[in-house]
Amino acid sequence: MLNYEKRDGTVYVRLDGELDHRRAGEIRAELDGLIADPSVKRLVFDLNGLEFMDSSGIGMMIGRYKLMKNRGGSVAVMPGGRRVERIMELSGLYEIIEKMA
Amino acid sequence: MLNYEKRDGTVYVRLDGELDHRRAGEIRAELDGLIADPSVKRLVFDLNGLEFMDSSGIGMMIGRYKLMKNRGGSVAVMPGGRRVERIMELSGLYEIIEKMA
Amino acid sequence: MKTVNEMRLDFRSRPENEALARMVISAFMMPVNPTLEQLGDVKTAVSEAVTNAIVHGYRDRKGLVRMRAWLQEDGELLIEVCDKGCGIENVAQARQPFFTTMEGSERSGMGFTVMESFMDSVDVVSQVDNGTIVRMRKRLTPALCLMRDA
Amino acid sequence: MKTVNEMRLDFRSRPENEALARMVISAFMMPVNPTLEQLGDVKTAVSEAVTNAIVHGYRDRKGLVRMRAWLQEDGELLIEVCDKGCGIENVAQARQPFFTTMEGSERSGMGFTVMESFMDSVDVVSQVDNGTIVRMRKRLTPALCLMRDA
Ligand SMILES: Nc1ncnc2c1ncn2[C@@H]1O[C@H](COP(=O)(O)OP(=O)(O)O)[C@@H](O)[C@H]1O
Ligand SMILES: Nc1ncnc2c1ncn2[C@@H]1O[C@H](COP(=O)(O)OP(=O)(O)O)[C@@H](O)[C@H]1O
Repeated sequence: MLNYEKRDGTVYVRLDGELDHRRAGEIRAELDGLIADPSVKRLVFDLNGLEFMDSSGIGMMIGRYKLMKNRGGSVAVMPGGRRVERIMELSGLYEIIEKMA
Repeated sequence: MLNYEKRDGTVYVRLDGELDHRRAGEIRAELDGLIADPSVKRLVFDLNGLEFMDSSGIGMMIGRYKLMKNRGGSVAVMPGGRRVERIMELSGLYEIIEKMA
Repeated sequence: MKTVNEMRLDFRSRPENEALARMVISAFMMPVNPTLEQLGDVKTAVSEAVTNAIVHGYRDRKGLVRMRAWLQEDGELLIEVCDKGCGIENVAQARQPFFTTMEGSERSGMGFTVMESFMDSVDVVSQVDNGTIVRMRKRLTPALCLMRDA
Repeated sequence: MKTVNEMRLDFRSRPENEALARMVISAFMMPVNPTLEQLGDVKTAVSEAVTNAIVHGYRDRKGLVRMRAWLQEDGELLIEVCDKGCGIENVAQARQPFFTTMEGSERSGMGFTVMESFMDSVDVVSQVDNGTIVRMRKRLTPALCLMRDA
């Protein structure tokens, strides 16, 4: 159960609850079905509703970034809470993925 | 930290959170200080805010009932949620303590 | 019957661990989406058994309480609460409503009765000076098809 | 240093038990009134260590993960996460940021880095084919004078 919106070639995903290794696997499975559609050019993760994230979330986002990049698409992130952002910064993810204001 | 009100010889106690053996001991200690005052003639427990209660709550209420009865006072209960009331009924407490509407 | 998930929690006989045991059993049940009703019933029964281990088994002395739990494929939850405390001389008597050996401490004698009322079955095995095991079962619906097997 | 409370949780190497371990460590900390900040930090570190035991230690095979925790009188929390899995050949290398042996599974290699960042100290003891122990410490304030000793 992914909370998303598809509009003008962009998939917006609003992540919520606890993003751990278990949940990352579920998100990946659902998301890869969605972005298999070649008209999808951009993927946006909204982390604002996340209550918890560990490094499994980083792995999941890097994986989707590679997929999108391989086909000339892009990935962006709308930042989450303090601890989530600390993990994002630790991982240097914002050096390769756009951080939206 | 007991949520109570003292008015016209009656002490109203609004129980909240989880009433287990640990909490029952705390409530007892605080309450017996309060009702040590001889002008207190009636003790009312409001169970409506309780999220959890086990049989330790029954023991605590029976104990206060005995104290109040010994000095010619009375005890009443304003009922709580479904599971709390099931325990109250199981214990037959309403056969000795007044149940308020 | 196949076990889908299992856990074991050991903790000290301290009053604050009554709440710990309740939270742990809730968290253990969570993946099978129990109803609030079932969660509340099981938490209440666990609270009674753990309190008994602390209050009666160890009589407020230091000791370890063990809670084990199993989720079975058919949707049944099994819980065991064990202590290595003083044990129960007469289990049948102890299980009677209102029977308590701790009048002074304001125990109501309703612990076993509450466990029986909220669970499908309650078994008690006890030996004087050797401790007590309380085994409880409750069928949770819907069945465990929601869980992947690992 | 005197231990005020302690617990041990054994559970199967199943993904849903990552959430179980996080909830249990939160519940264990609760009596000392941790800040939300501390709760979140510790949950994150525990999540990393437990996920590693399941994903790397047991490589999704069946096994038992053990989490132990101690609260010390001076307000320090100790946590140990153990598995009897494959072990780590080179611990120093494994702790490097971005190092992972599971590229295909989308692990980021940031697990140990996150643990180090959120806890005061992280020790890793591991033996190939014998398993791994991760020991973490974090000072919680205010001190434990709030707790009665039992
Ligand atoms: N784990 C235990 N160890 C020793 N005695 C126990 C244990 N559990 C129950 N008992 C005995 O059984 C009696 C009845 O228990 P219970 O129905 O829970 O009522 P209560 O806890 O209010 O006394 C207790 O008073 C005690 O004598
Ligand atoms: N419990 C464990 N058992 C075996 N190997 C482990 C364990 N924990 C970590 N490792 C090894 O250390 C590496 C780095 O771990 P970590 O920093 O958590 O990153 P990640 O989990 O993303 O791979 C892992 O890829 C794995 O090879």
